[in-house]
Amino acid sequence: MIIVNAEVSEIVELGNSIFLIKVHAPKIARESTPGQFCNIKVSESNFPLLRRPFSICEVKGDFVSFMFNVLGEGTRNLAHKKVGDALDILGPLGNGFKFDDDYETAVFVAGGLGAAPFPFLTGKIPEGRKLLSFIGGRSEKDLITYGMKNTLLSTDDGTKGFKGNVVELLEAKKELLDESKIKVFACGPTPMLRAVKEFCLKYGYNCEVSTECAMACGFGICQGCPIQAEDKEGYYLVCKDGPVFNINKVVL
Amino acid sequence: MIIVNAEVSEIVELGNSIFLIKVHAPKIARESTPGQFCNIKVSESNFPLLRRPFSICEVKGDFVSFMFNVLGEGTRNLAHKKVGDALDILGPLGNGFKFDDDYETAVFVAGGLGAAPFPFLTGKIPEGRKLLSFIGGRSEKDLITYGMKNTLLSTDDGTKGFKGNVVELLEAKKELLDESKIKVFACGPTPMLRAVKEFCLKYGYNCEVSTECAMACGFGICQGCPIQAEDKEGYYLVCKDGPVFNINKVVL
Amino acid sequence: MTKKDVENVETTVDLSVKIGSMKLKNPVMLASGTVGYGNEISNLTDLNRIGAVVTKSVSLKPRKGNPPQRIVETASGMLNAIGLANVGVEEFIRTKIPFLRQFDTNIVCNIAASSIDEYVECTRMISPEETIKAFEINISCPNVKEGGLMFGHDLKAVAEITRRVKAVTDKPVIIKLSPNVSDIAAFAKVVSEEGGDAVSAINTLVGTSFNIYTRRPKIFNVTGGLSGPAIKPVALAKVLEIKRKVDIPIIGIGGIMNWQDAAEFMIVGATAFEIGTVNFINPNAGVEISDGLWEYCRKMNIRKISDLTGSYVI
Amino acid sequence: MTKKDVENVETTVDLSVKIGSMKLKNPVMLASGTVGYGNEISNLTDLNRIGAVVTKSVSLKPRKGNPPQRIVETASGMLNAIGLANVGVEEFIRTKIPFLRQFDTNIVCNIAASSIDEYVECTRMISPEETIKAFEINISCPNVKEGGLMFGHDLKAVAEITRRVKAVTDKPVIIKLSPNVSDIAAFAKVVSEEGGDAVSAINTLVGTSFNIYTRRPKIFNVTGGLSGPAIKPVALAKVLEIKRKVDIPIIGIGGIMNWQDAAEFMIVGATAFEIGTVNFINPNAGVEISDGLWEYCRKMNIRKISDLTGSYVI
Ligand SMILES: Cc1cc2nc3c(=O)[nH]c(=O)nc-3n(C[C@H](O)[C@H](O)[C@H](O)COP(=O)(O)OP(=O)(O)OC[C@H]3O[C@@H](n4cnc5c(N)ncnc54)[C@H](O)[C@@H]3O)c2cc1C
Ligand SMILES: Cc1cc2nc3c(=O)[nH]c(=O)nc-3n(C[C@H](O)[C@H](O)[C@H](O)COP(=O)(O)OP(=O)(O)OC[C@H]3O[C@@H](n4cnc5c(N)ncnc54)[C@H](O)[C@@H]3O)c2cc1C
Ligand SMILES: Cc1cc2nc3c(=O)[nH]c(=O)nc-3n(C[C@H](O)[C@H](O)[C@H](O)COP(=O)(O)O)c2cc1C
Ligand SMILES: Cc1cc2nc3c(=O)[nH]c(=O)nc-3n(C[C@H](O)[C@H](O)[C@H](O)COP(=O)(O)O)c2cc1C
Ligand code: FES
Ligand code: FES
Repeated sequence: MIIVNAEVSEIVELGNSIFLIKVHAPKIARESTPGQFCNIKVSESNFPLLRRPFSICEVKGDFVSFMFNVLGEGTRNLAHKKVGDALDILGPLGNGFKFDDDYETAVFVAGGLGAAPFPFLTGKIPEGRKLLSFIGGRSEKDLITYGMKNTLLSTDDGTKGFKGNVVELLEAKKELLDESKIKVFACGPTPMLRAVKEFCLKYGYNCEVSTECAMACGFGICQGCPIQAEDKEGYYLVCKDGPVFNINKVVL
Repeated sequence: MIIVNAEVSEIVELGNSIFLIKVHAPKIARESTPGQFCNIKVSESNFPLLRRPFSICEVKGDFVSFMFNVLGEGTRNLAHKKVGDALDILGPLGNGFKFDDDYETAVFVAGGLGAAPFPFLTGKIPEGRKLLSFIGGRSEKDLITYGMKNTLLSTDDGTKGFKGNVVELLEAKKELLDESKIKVFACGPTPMLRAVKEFCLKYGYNCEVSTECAMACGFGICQGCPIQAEDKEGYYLVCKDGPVFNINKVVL
Repeated sequence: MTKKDVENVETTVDLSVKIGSMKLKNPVMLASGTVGYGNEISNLTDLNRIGAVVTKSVSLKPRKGNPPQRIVETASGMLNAIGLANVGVEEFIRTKIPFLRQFDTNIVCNIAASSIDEYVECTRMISPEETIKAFEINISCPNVKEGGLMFGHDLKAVAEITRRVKAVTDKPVIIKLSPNVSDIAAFAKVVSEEGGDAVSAINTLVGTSFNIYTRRPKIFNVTGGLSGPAIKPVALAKVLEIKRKVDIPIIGIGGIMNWQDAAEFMIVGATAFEIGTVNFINPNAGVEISDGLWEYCRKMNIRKISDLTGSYVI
Repeated sequence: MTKKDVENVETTVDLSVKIGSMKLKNPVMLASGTVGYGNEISNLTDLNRIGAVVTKSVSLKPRKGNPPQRIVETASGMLNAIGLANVGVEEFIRTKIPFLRQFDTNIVCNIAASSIDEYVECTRMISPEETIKAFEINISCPNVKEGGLMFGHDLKAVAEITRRVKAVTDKPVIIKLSPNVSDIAAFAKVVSEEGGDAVSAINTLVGTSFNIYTRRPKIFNVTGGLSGPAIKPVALAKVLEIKRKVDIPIIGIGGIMNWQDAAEFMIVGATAFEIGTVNFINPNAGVEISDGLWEYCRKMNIRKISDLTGSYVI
């Protein structure tokens, strides 16, 4: 966990106001593990005031990438960054996915921008394990397959792939999951994570989800990011205890 | 007085963080007279909140230019504008210089960025009148001669021209002013304007000064910009009654 | 509007609201002290499309206001200490009212005073003017010693002002509350009990700013009133607090920059709202906010915007 | 430092200040609730270079805090309603104090309570801990019913809390005042009269924010506390008001982002200051502010930073 002033080395629009920004940040690159995030200062002034959290999307050598969607002022500022600009990044933060425990097939479930942490995770899955990526979006233009392998797609409006949500797609392709011992890694909007949790509990799959919450600090000092614990009284902090949790630990 | 969304057609650094920005604003160009100003929105967000006032520096056809100094957040934003960007401009505002009354020589006195309104004014001085421009700055690099004619220079540190302030230069070159009926037009920091006023009162010169004041609206609705009146009780508003005043009207 | 919209009468939205007997074509009001007497801003926006215009505070005698510097910008806000510069009641009646008469909007006269008698006297003098449709009593100007702030912090004074001003006019009386108190709802309650038609909340928060090199205050009056987006969360909380405790129409004020902010104020309890600082930045904001609210209501299937008032879900 | 500086002893600046018997190496304090118990932030800044660290409010029993959402950003500010989530006195003594012991800084224990007895009891329990150098009594948390806000608005309660807490500890007692009152100086006066060593001002302003589509509050607790640059002008005015009326050391708090802001607080009357929200954005801000103040003092020829306190020119 450090703060660096990283130089932007690339920024590309993947389409539909989704951007990929790549920065030169050797120390963060070295320390990071998939599922962790960084808290990024998106302006040089006090407006917007707070940093903005983004999953680490990819690490290549000394370079770290983030994938983001232009939603408000903060991400709009980020989208205006140019190659050579400096970006003030605090990270890596939180706990990532456990990708080296006991399973044969890694199943990724991504809803919309939930795809962000998976390119990094995909590259880290140990040799010899199988990969399956279930990717959902509202419409064809919302599907993000960047950096992912063996993709199965769903859209709410049926413009591409399976018509329905990504958990319905999982259910429909359930036979693919029966072949081996699987572990599910999910990231996306909370309602999707809730459905994934239910699905995994039903079939007894091991599952980790990457959660989201409004954040101020991102590293445990403000207590702004509670998530209700399932295995104890009270709350976990998304930024410090998460953002990745096993589904048995949290109420979604 | 209108609000336009004008396209930036040129932005150049004149040196020492002084910039000239040129926008395509036909309606403002048509209505403007030298000494007037525009109130410019320097960010797309609420930060900085208020518009920033700038003198109209030059009008050429459908184009209007402003000269500015990078001081704080607002002018920093402005300096980052690129050709093709839109600029939200309210203007022209206030009352300009009376440049067509009875005089033979127009004497411009500029301190630092006070040079801003003079390129426009220089071009409007009626045919046949003489021009003399006294320009002062702290140091050589602060001297702005852009768009001005027949310049005499002074610097506080003596790095260029006369060593001393610009009013001392005026006094030193007094004989140049004895030749004809003169009118003094001055713009610069308030202490300089005060000295110019004193100088002009001493010799009985007609003189107009362009004043400054913190402003919110720039067009008379906030009452935020008072300047003490000399010829009546109370205050004038710099934005509406000025920014140009005859020295007999205001206490500097 | 598209052709489909025009055909579909269901999409019509009623933006009108009422404050006492005053009917506003839409809930947008221009706040006192931020549009003068309407002259200058009428060049930059269409006042006929605004629900009401509140005049700069008028006092019995003209006031020249504070020396410079009167304003300073702060983070997402500004401090002002204008010092109630105004032309005085007589000049107001003689030159300002005739100008305002031309607009198809409600003119609300805001009154500031340094004694209870002066509030009453001003109201009495202006009340016969047909152009004036309501009074807003400024008991909360923080920027002059006699600006009413001491009244705004005194429940008994507020009660007496409300009662006595109501007694000299048939027009709606709105009391503009100070936010710089522990319990704003108590003040709203007193206004309601004494027959006031509405309260407006909030006036500016007391603030200051110093130059660290000269160690002098940046504004001549030392302290000023903080307005703009910075104060919006505080203003919303004050409106909500009044709404939850007192049954009186509220005019929401504080940091409104766009229709989203305006809708937020209505949801937490405002019947109408005033926009202040934004007029300096975007003089056409009132019209844009009215249009934005219309569109919002249409999309949200709200037929009458008055249904939005206090419709929060807690 | 350049060689010339080192040679010239005249350029040395004394940044130390005192709050009661507590000596701070510099006036920078990290505000309660914005650095937890120091653990996480110590990875990102050098706590040995900070004047004092104020712990997250501790209450007698652990509190799990409010459900999400607890925070929301506003214009140049943020609202929080954490709900005083904390580990409780016992766990605080058992696990937090030992960690804090390692740092060469002053640890100030901030206490929240829902009864006067509880304030006294917490202080009594923690007072023997050598690591704790002073107490800050939070009588002004706006985010839980029993967070003390009702005390913070009640002069008699504040008097009693000050008197009774002082009676159970020899360490300096700082009372953290609520800004949500009409007359903050009256509270400072009571603290001074009852022997309190200092007041800190301000805690957050009550604010709220609603989602205009769901019409629900954005934070679970409905209202929250507003902090950050947005409130700086208000905080400065409160500090100035206290300074002008009451002779008691003041710890200035509210919206400090950099050394310039910190200097402004000292000029209007603060002996020391706390930084809160900025820690979330720049965890090293405290050290940078200390360095900035040193440089400012050197340039301005201020030998002892304590000379800056209340040095305003009005
Ligand atoms: C641990 C973590 C990891 C994240 N990783 C990524 C990532 O890799 N890529 C990415 O694009 N985003 C990610 N996010 C979300 C990202 O932080 C927000 O999109 C961003 O803060 C929005 O900032 P803004 O200023 O543009 O929008 P704001 O102005 O803050 O908000 C604009 C609109 O977006 C909504 N909004 C804000 N945050 C979220 C959110 N988290 N989810 C849904 N709606 C929101 C707001 O309610 C508002 O309506 C992550 C968030 C967390 C907590
Ligand atoms: C009628 C009028 C015409 C003007 N014309 C021009 C012009 O043509 N070119 C130009 O560069 N500027 C001009 N100015 C000044 C210009 O408006 C300010 O420089 C600008 O507002 C600074 O904005 P900022 O956000 O960059 O600085 P801020 O963040 O607002 O201020 C940064 C620093 O600069 C100081 N400062 C701010 N305004 C002024 C000022 N007016 N004079 C001296 N110091 C100031 C502040 O005190 C602060 O220390 C004019 C002002 C007025 C009232
Ligand atoms: C420059 C200025 C002058 C003001 N003058 C008055 C006034 O004369 N009378 C009054 O009741 N309120 C006055 N106000 C307060 C506004 O009417 C309004 O209550 C306040 O600005 C908050 O709204 P805003 O955040 O939208 O500006 C003034 C505000 C500003 C900014
Ligand atoms: C997330 C958060 C939590 C806070 N928790 C506490 C607390 O537990 N006790 C307390 O006395 N103040 C608490 N505060 C208030 C701060 O200590 C400080 O008074 C306030 O934030 C204003 O300072 P700032 O603008 O620098 O943040 C909290 C503030 C924030 C932002
Ligand atoms: S975001 Fe601050 S504790 Fe999690
Ligand atoms: S700047 Fe608003 S009246 Fe002059």
